Amino acid sequence: MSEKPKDGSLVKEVRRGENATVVTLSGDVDLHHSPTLHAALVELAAERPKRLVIDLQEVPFMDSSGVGTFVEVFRRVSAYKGKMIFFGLSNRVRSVFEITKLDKFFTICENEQQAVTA
Amino acid sequence: MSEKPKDGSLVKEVRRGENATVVTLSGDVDLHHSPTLHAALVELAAERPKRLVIDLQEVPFMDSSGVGTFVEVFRRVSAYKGKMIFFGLSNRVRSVFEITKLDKFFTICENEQQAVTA
Amino acid sequence: MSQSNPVELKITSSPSCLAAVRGAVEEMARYEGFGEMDSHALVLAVDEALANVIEHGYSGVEGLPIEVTLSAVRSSDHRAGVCVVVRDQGKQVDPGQICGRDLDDIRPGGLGVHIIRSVMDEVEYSCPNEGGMLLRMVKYVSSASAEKPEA
Amino acid sequence: MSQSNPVELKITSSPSCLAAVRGAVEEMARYEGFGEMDSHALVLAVDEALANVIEHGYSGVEGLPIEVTLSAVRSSDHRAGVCVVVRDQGKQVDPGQICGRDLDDIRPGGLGVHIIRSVMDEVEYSCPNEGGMLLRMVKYVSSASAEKPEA
Ligand SMILES: Nc1ncnc2c1ncn2[C@@H]1O[C@H](COP(=O)(O)OP(=O)(O)O)[C@@H](O)[C@H]1O
Ligand SMILES: Nc1ncnc2c1ncn2[C@@H]1O[C@H](COP(=O)(O)OP(=O)(O)O)[C@@H](O)[C@H]1O
Repeated sequence: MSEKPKDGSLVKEVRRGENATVVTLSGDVDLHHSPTLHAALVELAAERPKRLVIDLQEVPFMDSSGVGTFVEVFRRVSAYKGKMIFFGLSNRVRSVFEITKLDKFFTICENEQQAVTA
Repeated sequence: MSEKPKDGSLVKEVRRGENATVVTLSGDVDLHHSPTLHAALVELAAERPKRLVIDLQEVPFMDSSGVGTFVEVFRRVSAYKGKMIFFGLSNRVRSVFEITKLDKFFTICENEQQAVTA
Repeated sequence: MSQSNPVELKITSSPSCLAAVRGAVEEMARYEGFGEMDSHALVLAVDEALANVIEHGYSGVEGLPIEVTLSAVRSSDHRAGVCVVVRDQGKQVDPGQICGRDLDDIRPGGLGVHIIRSVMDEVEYSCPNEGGMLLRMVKYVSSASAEKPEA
Repeated sequence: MSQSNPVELKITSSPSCLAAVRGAVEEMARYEGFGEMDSHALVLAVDEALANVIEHGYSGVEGLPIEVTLSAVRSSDHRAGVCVVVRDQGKQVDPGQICGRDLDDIRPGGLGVHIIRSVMDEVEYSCPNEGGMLLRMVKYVSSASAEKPEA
């Protein structure tokens, strides 16, 4: 268990590279945290990274407010022809993408290396 | 997560060998399960195994009712000069033995192999 | 756990209360013998139901009462189950109007009811005379996982 | 979570209700930023307190009411904490008599209060005029783990 990000946005770390911005989230992506997470991701998307890579390894729970947040940010990234890619999904988080049929819509990779080159 | 033992005693498996009887528990050793667990362990102790080895790998939670159960069974096993040995403790379960200062009283091993020869 | 020992949770319509409810639901499911994915599905449905009460029933106003009652039940073929009743004092809507939307239009929102209906075995909304909404839902251990425990 | 959003759990004096309470406490602690061992210590103390109500307050009789209220608090040095209030309608005992026993005599029993006092930062038993017992206890994130997150 790692420390909670201080601003409540769940964004634990942001690493900007030439090909990708990798965002590590930590905590539950739920109704409480989704609004601040949304704001943080919108800011990062505004920097127009080629790939916006979301690391979900430390996300034990996600609900439809989280899915909704990712769909909305995905629209922004797609609008400038960027890519949005996820990795590190637990079975639980993956199942939420599956139930909402978004697993085929989003790009989901096994690990960070695949994600930054996907 | 494995299936719950059917009788509510938490005893998932018992393996009897020449040097040891190994008892695998599965579930929370709490006020609800301790009485049936106690009964099951008393029966096994009555068979007078040289070592009564308790596998706690699938025990996510234990409270003082569990500690009490083990202390009582320990008395029976010691009475016929047998040994009672634990292995597979999570940090959480280990901490309960520590808080109650029983970590130094019981024999706690790293794995089954050490336990059956301890 | 027997049907006669329900656990009642009283929270307020604050998103920060959801985590504690999720924990209670998860441990109860685990205790009843649910595998990991079944218990997660139940937790997710309860979370979505509470999020809907907060957002729709109470229009996002915090501090208003929500009651969640958890009880152990059995299916007709004796599988373990958990019944969850969610009671609010918010806006009443025609239960027939509460339905998940089609998923072919990918947009945020409109997924909660779809998730609830996908993962629960029984889902019933009603409008009690005393006001507010009542949601009663049940999930049983899925037959597959009852035969073959999940990893 | 702010101090103004408590979560209330109503259970009966049945050992099978404890798991759900443990889950609620654990998730709330995690949500408040507790590390794994701090949240386990809190969960253990609440479990012991409820076991004592069932065994001593209600002499093992099932079906009698217990209320548990969880709220987020802060220490004077701003560490996150969880306050737990346990309220029963059972036997009243002099709070001064409720003390853990010495551990040098190894025997079953008599460990619950020792555990509660070891792991909680504040523990206060009282006998409300309306009857029953009230236990108020608080645990804060331990300073060590606040500096160095637990694995
Ligand atoms: N508890 C509730 N009280 C009132 N209306 C509700 C409730 N739950 C769901 N609804 C209605 O059902 C619709 C669908 O809900 P949902 O699938 O969760 O999508 P969303 O919350 O994104 O609108 C809501 O827009 C609302 O009109
Ligand atoms: N909720 C309670 N109501 C009444 N008496 C209590 C309560 N909690 C603890 N006690 C008293 O404190 C004593 C010590 O409790 P504990 O350390 O848990 O040991 P044990 O439960 O094994 O006796 C009990 O024997 C009982 O007399």
